[in-house]
Amino acid sequence: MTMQLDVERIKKDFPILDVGVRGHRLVYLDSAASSQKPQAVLDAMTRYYETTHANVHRGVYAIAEEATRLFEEARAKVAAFIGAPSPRGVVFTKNVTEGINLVAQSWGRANLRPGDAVLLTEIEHHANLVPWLMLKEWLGIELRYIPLGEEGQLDLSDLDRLVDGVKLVGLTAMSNVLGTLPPVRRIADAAHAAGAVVLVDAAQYVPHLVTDVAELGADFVGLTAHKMLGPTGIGVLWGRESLLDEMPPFLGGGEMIRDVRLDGFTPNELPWKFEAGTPPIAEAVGLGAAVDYLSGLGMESVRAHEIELTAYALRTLTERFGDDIVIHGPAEPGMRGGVVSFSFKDLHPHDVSQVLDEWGVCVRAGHHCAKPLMRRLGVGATARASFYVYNDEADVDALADALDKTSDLFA
Amino acid sequence: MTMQLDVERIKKDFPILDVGVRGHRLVYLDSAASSQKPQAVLDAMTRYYETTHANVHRGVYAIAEEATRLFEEARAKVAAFIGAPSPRGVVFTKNVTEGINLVAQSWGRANLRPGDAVLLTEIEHHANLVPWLMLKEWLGIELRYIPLGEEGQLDLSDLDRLVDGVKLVGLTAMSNVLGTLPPVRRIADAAHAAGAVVLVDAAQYVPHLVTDVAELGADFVGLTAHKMLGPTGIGVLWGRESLLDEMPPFLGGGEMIRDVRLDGFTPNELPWKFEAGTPPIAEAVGLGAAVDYLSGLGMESVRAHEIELTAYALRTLTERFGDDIVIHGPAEPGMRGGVVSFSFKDLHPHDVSQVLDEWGVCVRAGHHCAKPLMRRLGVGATARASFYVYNDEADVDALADALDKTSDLFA
Amino acid sequence: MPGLEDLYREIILDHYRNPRNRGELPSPPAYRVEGFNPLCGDEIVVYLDVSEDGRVVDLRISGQGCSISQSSASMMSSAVKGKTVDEARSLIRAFKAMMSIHEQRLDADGQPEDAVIEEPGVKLGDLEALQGVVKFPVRIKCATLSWNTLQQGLDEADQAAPSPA
Amino acid sequence: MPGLEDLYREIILDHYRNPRNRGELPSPPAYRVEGFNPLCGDEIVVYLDVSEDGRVVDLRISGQGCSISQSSASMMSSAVKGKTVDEARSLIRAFKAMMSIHEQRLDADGQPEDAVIEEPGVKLGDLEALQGVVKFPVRIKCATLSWNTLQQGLDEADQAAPSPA
Ligand SMILES: Cc1ncc(COP(=O)(O)O)c(C=O)c1O
Ligand SMILES: Cc1ncc(COP(=O)(O)O)c(C=O)c1O
Repeated sequence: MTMQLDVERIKKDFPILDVGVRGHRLVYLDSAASSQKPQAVLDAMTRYYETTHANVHRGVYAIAEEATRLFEEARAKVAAFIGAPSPRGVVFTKNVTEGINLVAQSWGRANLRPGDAVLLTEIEHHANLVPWLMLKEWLGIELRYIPLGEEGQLDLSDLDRLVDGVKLVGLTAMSNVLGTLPPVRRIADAAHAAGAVVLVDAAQYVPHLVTDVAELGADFVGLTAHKMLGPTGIGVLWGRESLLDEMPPFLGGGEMIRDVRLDGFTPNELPWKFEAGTPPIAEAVGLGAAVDYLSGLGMESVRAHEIELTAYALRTLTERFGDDIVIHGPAEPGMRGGVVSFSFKDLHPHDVSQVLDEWGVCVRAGHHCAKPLMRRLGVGATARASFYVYNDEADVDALADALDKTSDLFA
Repeated sequence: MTMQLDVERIKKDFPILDVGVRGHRLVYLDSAASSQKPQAVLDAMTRYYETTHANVHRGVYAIAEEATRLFEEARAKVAAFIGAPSPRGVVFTKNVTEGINLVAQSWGRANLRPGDAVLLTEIEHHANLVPWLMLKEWLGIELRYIPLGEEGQLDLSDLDRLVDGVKLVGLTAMSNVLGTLPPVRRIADAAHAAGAVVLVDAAQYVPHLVTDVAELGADFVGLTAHKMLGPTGIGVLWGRESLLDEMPPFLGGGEMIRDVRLDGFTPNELPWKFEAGTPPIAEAVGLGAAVDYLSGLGMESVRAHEIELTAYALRTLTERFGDDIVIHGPAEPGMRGGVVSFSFKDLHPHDVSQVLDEWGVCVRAGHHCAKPLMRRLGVGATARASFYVYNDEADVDALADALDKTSDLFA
Repeated sequence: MPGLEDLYREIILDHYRNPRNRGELPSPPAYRVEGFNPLCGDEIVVYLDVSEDGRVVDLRISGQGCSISQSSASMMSSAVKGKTVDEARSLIRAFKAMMSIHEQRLDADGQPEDAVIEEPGVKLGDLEALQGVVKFPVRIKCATLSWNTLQQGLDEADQAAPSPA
Repeated sequence: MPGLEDLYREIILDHYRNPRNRGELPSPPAYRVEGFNPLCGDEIVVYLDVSEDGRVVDLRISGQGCSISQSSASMMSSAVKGKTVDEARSLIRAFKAMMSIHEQRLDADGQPEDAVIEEPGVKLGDLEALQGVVKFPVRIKCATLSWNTLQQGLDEADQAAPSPA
């Protein structure tokens, strides 16, 4: 069933990979920050604007009907892609960050009281920390954290105690720094047994693995289009409909209402209740095309390719640089995503990334919006190479070659 | 100075206007809902994705630097376009609705106490009603409204009493139903004299008139790109920096922080403090291109063209349909925007719009997200034709001809 | 592309021009239920008199809306008046089944998940004229507005009624 | 396209490899000020001893960061140590003027609004090696981090000091 990805052909689908940088081909290894876009996604958006753009859910004329149809079709595509039982639970947001804030502010304010506890993990992205830190300030809730353990894995030895009495458990399904794939289902089961609701930040997970919200055991799942071949400006929050139905609105305005009077309003039904104002219409169409593209490749194949490539990268970097390189996160490629954070000699990641760029190799340097994790790892920053469907072994070799040059410069 | 718009040439810049509908040319008269996009805007976004997409404000490699530069350049273009003193006060949102919610939730929660009053108007769009109705529910604030007076104008006779003691005055700079251009400056001056802060919903104003935030006398100004030739998925909230600086964050996540610890965080400086998560990057680039396009036409010319076309429309419709048509809003074209809401015979706007569509004429039918105003006008819905730079007298004639056919069908 | 003649059949225009059972009923005892179409602002009020033995003895419609919502309400009133609550409910199901083919398509990608539930034995009669609405997805909500409102009214009546033996 | 040799001048690499005035000072009496670069996570701590007569008698740097932020801090420490607070302030202005050419360009569209304020008579000396950073806009914040932190320290010292006669 699982077909091998034809990366050479895939590369041709991505116009940016044809663009040279300083005389070198572009070796893009920063897909965990944002992926590149295939022609099909760009075409879908352009075609939308060129043939049928209009505001949605309002017009009775033909192009407005078609715009609405395309917009809602994109919602249905996303629902199918993540195994959601119906599009009603699929809310379009501007990015995953907004989706998590929606849960924190709408579900949180309605369900959390001073002293209530929320359980997160030490490996979260700021997107799944700051909204809760804000609630802590506003409501005085208690925050607990599942600690980082050995080899980039969460330490679950204390899970029963930690989860006891919490109202919500929020965790990432894949670390954007370590590539760790926490046992979401196991934690979700423990959370549900304790009566808590489970929010999964799947920003890094959905682009790279087969996603099934029921299998994850999640009540809320957030994703962001720009990391999965889609455009900027759109994300998705999926929620269990029974929860979403009970939640108060998040942002107020057009589209999310059933009726408005000068002294009050009635919210609309799902999913529109949470979509205030004109939604990202072209972006939804683009996301739909991205989902089609990924489905065309097959998510099993995407994952298999990444395991293979990550294995090659871990092997190559270790063989070529030995003790000069420290790679964070799980050592076993099958246990992690294609995100390779590393420290190189005593060089600062900024400098590493700067020199790599000279050779067309793009890696991210910094705290990756996970400062608490950085402190926990005892580093200020890391360099991070991350892979996607358009990367191959030649890209890993280019990275290693450019690391050699970096060595030379700072020798 | 004010050049006449060459609409024939402008039409050629908009690919969608080449697309036929049911064998007729597309007569798009729904720009108040969402405008069409010129090729230059689509090209700017495609070029961005095809040559330099990367996440912003993080990467040190060349394409990420270029993406960041383009993104911040777009911010500067918007600042210049609306006369903002600096880009620091220009916050990218997903639409104007989010911008108004930002003010209501961040400024509002920090500054409003139970019993405090906010003054709005009866002609507001839901986007500038529901966020305040939500605050009313949460905080128990009092809402007051400047009433609708004669000929679609606000009735300001009671302004002094209404504004007395209010903390914020929020009003639209152009009604999306009536085309009314309220005397924003006069109301803002009264508000400031009463110690209130002024929020202007300029969603319909910025696309059509020369905008200067200082001349408006506003403290906050919201706009939305898709109504001004830009893409969906992006809007702008401009705020006085001293106010924005003091406001607590709105959404939490990456980008909007300076530091994050497991027990707290420090917000970033302006404008990023209010931009949580990956921003709409390509959309900002598209908005920048839209601003360039409009500046190229000249906003004085845009406004002059719209006055002329609106005058022609009011004249034509009245002459041809006499008492069969009731046009809402100011009668004087120079006192209103190019938004013509009308009731036609005793036909329901839905039916009117449906039949017009048969002839390629796109008008909006409904409550235009202004239900309180509809009730005030004593109608359930109106049909609305709205004009922009690509419309001309032939489009108005097509509307009138199609209204004739509508008459026939329901005769 | 569907033409206007699919939408505006003569019988629809007739019910629009001459709506049946227009008016109000004193409430209580009648049930009074409001329905909104949030997208276009249409509002409908259904007044419902249900007898002790579960029959819709009277039904009136007020509110305002487009030709489709008004004629659908008018036809509904004629079809339902005098029927038992159970018969009214199967009529609702049959009508929504006729409409849902396309309502589904708005929500999913071409493949309706719930197959249309045929109500064997239920004759829609004149109401079949509204089938053309299915080709104009945005108008489906206009056509179903009064039916959803009726359904809500029947639910209220059921709850208020002494539970059936 | 600027090359790496514009960025990584030999003198910069030297200060990076052998940072001057690295360490801490007991605080109080020294002022201790932290600076963050939120974009990359660099943290710097500047310790500042200011004498009664307004002279920076000692200054130490701790924290961690990239070659640019570290060498800039190191050069700064050498340049500022022993100077009066006023002299230090004009050095800050001169350094930021050198950097701001480009920092402006990030904010506006090519036309810096504030002209660069030259500090006549201020010699930047070795610090001029950092001029190449201007061609790498993202790195400007690395170069200015320690200077902004110093400025904050001087402000604190000023506030604490008895107001000058
Ligand atoms: C006056 C006015 N305010 C606010 C809005 C809301 O704009 P958006 O849906 O882009 O947030 C609109 C348009 O829908 C409008 O006309
Ligand atoms: C794990 C994780 N969560 C959340 C985010 C935030 O995504 P966005 O910036 O699109 O909201 C990211 C990426 O930046 C991420 O890697």
